[in-house]
Parts: sequence; structure tokens; C-alpha cells
Amino acid sequence: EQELLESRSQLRELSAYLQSVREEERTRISRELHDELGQSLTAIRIGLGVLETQYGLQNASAAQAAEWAKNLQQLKHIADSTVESVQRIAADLRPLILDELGLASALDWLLESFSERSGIAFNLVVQPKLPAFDRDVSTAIFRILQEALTNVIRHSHATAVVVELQEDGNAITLRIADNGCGIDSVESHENSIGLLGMRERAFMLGGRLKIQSRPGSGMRIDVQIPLAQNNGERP
Amino acid sequence: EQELLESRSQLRELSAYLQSVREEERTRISRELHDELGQSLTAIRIGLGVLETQYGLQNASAAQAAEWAKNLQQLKHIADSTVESVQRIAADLRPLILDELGLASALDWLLESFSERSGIAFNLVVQPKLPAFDRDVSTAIFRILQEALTNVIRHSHATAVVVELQEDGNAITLRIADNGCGIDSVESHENSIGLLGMRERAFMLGGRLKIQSRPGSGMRIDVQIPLAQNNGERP
Amino acid sequence: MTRGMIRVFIADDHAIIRDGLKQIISFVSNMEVAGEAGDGDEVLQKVRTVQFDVLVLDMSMPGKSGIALIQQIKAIRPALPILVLSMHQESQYAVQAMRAGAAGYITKNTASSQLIEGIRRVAEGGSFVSPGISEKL
Ligand SMILES: Nc1ncnc2c1ncn2[C@@H]1O[C@H](COP(=O)(O)OP(=O)(O)OP(=O)(O)O)[C@@H](O)[C@H]1O
Ligand SMILES: Nc1ncnc2c1ncn2[C@@H]1O[C@H](COP(=O)(O)OP(=O)(O)OP(=O)(O)O)[C@@H](O)[C@H]1O
Ligand SMILES: [K+]
Ligand SMILES: [Mg+2]
Ligand SMILES: [Mg+2]
Ligand SMILES: [Mg+2]
Repeated sequence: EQELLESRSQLRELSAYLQSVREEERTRISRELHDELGQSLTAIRIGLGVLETQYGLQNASAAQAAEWAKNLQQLKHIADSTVESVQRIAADLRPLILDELGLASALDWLLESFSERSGIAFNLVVQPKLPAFDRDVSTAIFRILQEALTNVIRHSHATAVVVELQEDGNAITLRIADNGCGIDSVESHENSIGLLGMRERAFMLGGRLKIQSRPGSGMRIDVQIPLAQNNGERP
Repeated sequence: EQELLESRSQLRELSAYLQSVREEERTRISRELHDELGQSLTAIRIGLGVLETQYGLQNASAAQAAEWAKNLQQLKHIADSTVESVQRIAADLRPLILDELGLASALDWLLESFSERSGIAFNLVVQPKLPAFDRDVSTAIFRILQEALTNVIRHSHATAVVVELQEDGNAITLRIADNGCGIDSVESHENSIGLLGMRERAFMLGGRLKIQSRPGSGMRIDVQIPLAQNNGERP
Repeated sequence: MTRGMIRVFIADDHAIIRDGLKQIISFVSNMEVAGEAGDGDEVLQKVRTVQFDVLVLDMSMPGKSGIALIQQIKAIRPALPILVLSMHQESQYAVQAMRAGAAGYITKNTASSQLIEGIRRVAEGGSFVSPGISEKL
């Protein structure tokens, strides 16, 4: 399957695509930060100023006190929802769980959110006692699954997806299988930019990615990434 | 200069590089959001809770009142610095000024921050009455200048940089010239990933990028991007 | 725990959060703050030298932190109830923390309302997980 990437124009297209999605992501996040968070924080800032002027301690009437308490409640709500926005934006970019708890927990989290969002059931089978993987390898596996799940939601009409993660000392293997509509011919989609990006992620680490599908019997993606040769390649 | 990009392995390397810088950026921003903003907001949230419990309006002693006022001041400071963090992180990702005020203002802003940070003087010459450019074109010019300025800071030992932006109805041209140490041979650096990325940005839009340098007499980068063919290419 | 006073030790790298937590605890009649620490190494040192009943532990601190820190503390004082205070809402964090030996897990956004309840429960030898998260477990 490596021949599929041999063409310059595909790689050029992939580079252009990567530049453009990065720019879109930056724009979106920048907007969200500026508009959502900026606004909320400004509201908090103003609210605190109001609390301060209302602060007539000794001679406050019961009505003033109630008003004051209401304002404070409001600020607490804004602060809470701002924390939620921050966490959502951060997790969207890169879930810290991947760096802090490792690949298995991160895949579990990813599948849980996928299932909550889509209503599609999942089964995650992870070999017990996985070692800690290189950051590059964890990232590639995580992003490949993320992209594959996006495809499952968008194209498959599946009701269930099974994900298996194994490691045998030499390589890490990931299998993603859905029970959806599948596709006619894998070849005709193989150079589509989403699948190309997934394949290239595995390829960059010396690994490979195989897609199998038949109409009506879902799609299966097998990824294999060698472990030894990636050790210490990047910090 | 297009031949320089003809090689598959360079393009493959560029794709890998783009993936990895994106991932690094995502990780950094995610961390900043989670740690800086998340913590500050949590502090505000907890602080509001404390204010609330301290809320004994009618019978507060002078000492209690002073304590309370101090807490409130502290919360205001946190809110202020959080707003600043949000703005810094957002501008780092993509300055909204680029979309909201256009390319000329964005370049001016970029050079001002560059000069503040580095102490290197700048002169920005922009042709009056520039039209509004396509988003892709503006982005490419902005990112090329950004990358070039990073190189000026890191490698040039320059004391001044001149940036010129022109438009003649057919094409937009950007020239960046520094008075630093320059390099021996442009050819030997031409496939370095930073310069390759700049060149590829221009190339993707049908344009080109030329680097000229002699040891001791600085570096000059000329970018030309055609205008007509980009119209409406991407939303 | 039949003793009247619950002595709480607070570990968080942000002074402002420690202050907030101290103030919340100061309003509770049978609790007191026995000490505080701002990083993982300091916690490990104080766990050996300071007398207290409950450790309120921030999950993310510079230096030693997180799951590994919980494990190390439990190795030093196996019976010490640890109430983890975390920015993370994801249930996977709670699972790993409890597996490592923590007695409780609360998220910081619910800290001001659940801290006291959480401290009390783990001091009594029980466990406590923030409602939003315990539903997922
Ligand atoms: N799980 C799946 N089930 C059925 N069809 C699929 C599945 N995954 C991919 N496909 C088909 O393969 C095509 C190519 O997928 P790919 O991810 O490359 O592109 P895309 O999802 O259409 O667009 P993009 O990912 O760039 O947003 C899809 O358009 C779809 O027809
Ligand atoms: N303005 C400049 N003045 C002098 N030398 C330069 C200048 N710009 C680039 N160079 C030289 O060209 C080399 C290649 O630049 P390039 O941007 O491709 O890589 P880099 O800056 O070293 O690394 P990267 O951009 O990937 O972080 C630099 O290492 C430096 O030696
Ligand atoms: K007390
Ligand atoms: Mg897709
Ligand atoms: Mg560079
Ligand atoms: Mg912390």
C-alpha cells in the first residue's frame, strides 16, 4: 500500500490540506477564546466591580443584601461555564489525558465521548499491562482512531464499533471495525485526503495501515506501527 | 525554483513536519488553557464561594470588612490577568486583526511585536489603498513574514529589517530584507524545512518565493502571489 | 474516626487556591488546617514529618504529581486518606486515582460545595467521588 503515496501531487495536496486545516483550527480557537472566554471574563470582571460598589456592609437593607447575593450567584455560574469552555477547547485541541494517563485511558475517553455524541455502541479491547509508548506513537494511534471515528459517524450508519489495541514487544497494532454500510471499492477511496492522512501518519513512523470493506459488512482498519525504531526519534 | 519541491521525500518530510508542529502547538495551547486559564478561573470560583460565606453584611466588623475587600481586590486582579492570557493565547494562534482589519494592519502589528521582542528596528512600506485580499493570500503572506522574522531573530544578527508590500492588480509582492550576516550559499539551505514551508505556501497559491543572500550583506526574500487565479478558490 | 478535630493538610501549587481552601475549612468547627505544600517533593517530605488526618491533594503540580505521587504517598503512609482535588472532569482520572490508592476524587469546580463533605467522608474511612463523575464509574 505504500505505492499509493508515491505520487508527488498527493503529498503536495496533503501538505496543503494540513496547512489549511491548521489555519482553520487556529482561527476557530482564536475566535472562541476571544469571543467566548473573553466575554465571560469581562462579565466576571464587571460583576466584581458591581459587587464592590454594592458593598455597603453595615447599613445594607434586606433587599440590597438579596440583590447582592443574586449577583454573586450569577458570577459563580459564569465562572463555572467559563471553566467548562476552557476544558472543552483544551480537550478539543489535545486531550491532556493522552500525556498524563497514557494511550489506553485516552482511547477509552475518546470512545466514551464518541458514543455519547453519536449513540453508537463501542467495545474497547485493550491488552492488559501495556507499556508506555513514545509520544509520537501514542499521538499517531490516537489521531488515527479519532479520524476513523469521525468517518464512522459521518459515513457508516453503523450501530457498533469494536476497537482493539495490542502490543507484542515489536509493534503496536490497532484495529477499528464498524458494522455499517461499508464501501464498494476501497481502492477508489484510498487517496481521499482523510484516509491518506491516516495512512501517512502510520507511514511516517515506519508503520502501515490497511483498510478492508465490503458493501453491507462494515469497514475494518488495521494499523501496525513498529516500536523499536521509534524509540528516541523525537523528544 | 519549483524543481526544488519536486522530490517526494521532501514533501513527505514537510507533511510530517506540519503534523508534528501542529501537534506541538495543540499540546502547548491545551496546556496553557488548562493550567493557566483553568486554574485562574477555579481560583475565581473558589474565591467567590469564600466571599459568599463571609457575607455577614449587617454585622460585619471593620476587620471583616477589610478582609472581604482584600479578597475582592484579589479576584479582580486574577480576572484581569486571565483576560490578558486569553488575549495572548488567541493572538498567538491567529491574530484576529488579520481577518478584521486586513493584511496591512496585521503586518504592522506583527512587525511591532517583533521589534518590541527583539529590539530590531523595522520599516514597513505598504502601497496605499490596497484592496482586500483573499483569506488564503493574506494568510500565506502573513505566515511567510512571521516565519521570516523568526529566522531574522534566530540567525541574522540584523539590526534592521525592511518589509515592502505591493499590489499591481495581477499579483501581490512581499519583500523582506534584513541587514544581518546572511548566508554563504542559498542553495545549501533551500531544502531546510522552515524555508521549504515558506516556499510551499507561495507555491500552493500558484506563486513563488526567491531567496537572495551574500555573507555579510543580509538576506532578502521576495514573494509573489498571483491574485486573479485565487479568487474564490476557497471560501 | 472518633477524634473531634479533623486535621487537614493541603497540597496545591497555587497559593490562591490553597488560601481559598483554607478559608473554607476555617469556617467548619471540627476541622483545622495542619499544614500546606506547593509541590510534590514538599508533600512527600511533610507526609513523613507532619501529623494530620486527611490529605487534600492537587492532581497536577510541578515536579512529582498525579498518579505516581499518590502511589508514593500511599507507600509511606498506607492508611492516610487522600482526597484528590483535580481540574480534570474525565472519569478516567478518577478511576486511575482511586486505583492508585486515593480515597476520594473531587473536581475543583465543585470544591467549594463538596470539599467539606469529601474531607469528612474520607476521614471516616469511606470514599467520595464528585457526583458528576461517580455516575460514569
Ligand atoms: N467507516 C466508514 N464506513 C463507510 N464508508 C466510509 C467509512 N470511512 C470512510 N468511508 C468512505 O470513504 C470516503 C473517504 O473518507 P475520507 O475520510 O478520506 O474523506 P471524508 O470523510 O469524506 O472527508 P474528510 O475526512 O476529508 O473530511 C468517505 O467519503 C466515505 O465514502
Ligand atoms: N535571515 C537570515 N539570516 C541569516 N541566516 C538565515 C536567515 N534565515 C535563515 N537563515 C539560515 O538558513 C537556515 C535555514 O532556515 P530554516 O528556517 O529553514 O531553518 P531553521 O530556522 O534553522 O529551523 P526551523 O525554521 O525549522 O525552526 C537557518 O538555519 C540559518 O542558518
Ligand atoms: K475551623
Ligand atoms: Mg473523513
Ligand atoms: Mg526557521
Ligand atoms: Mg495545580
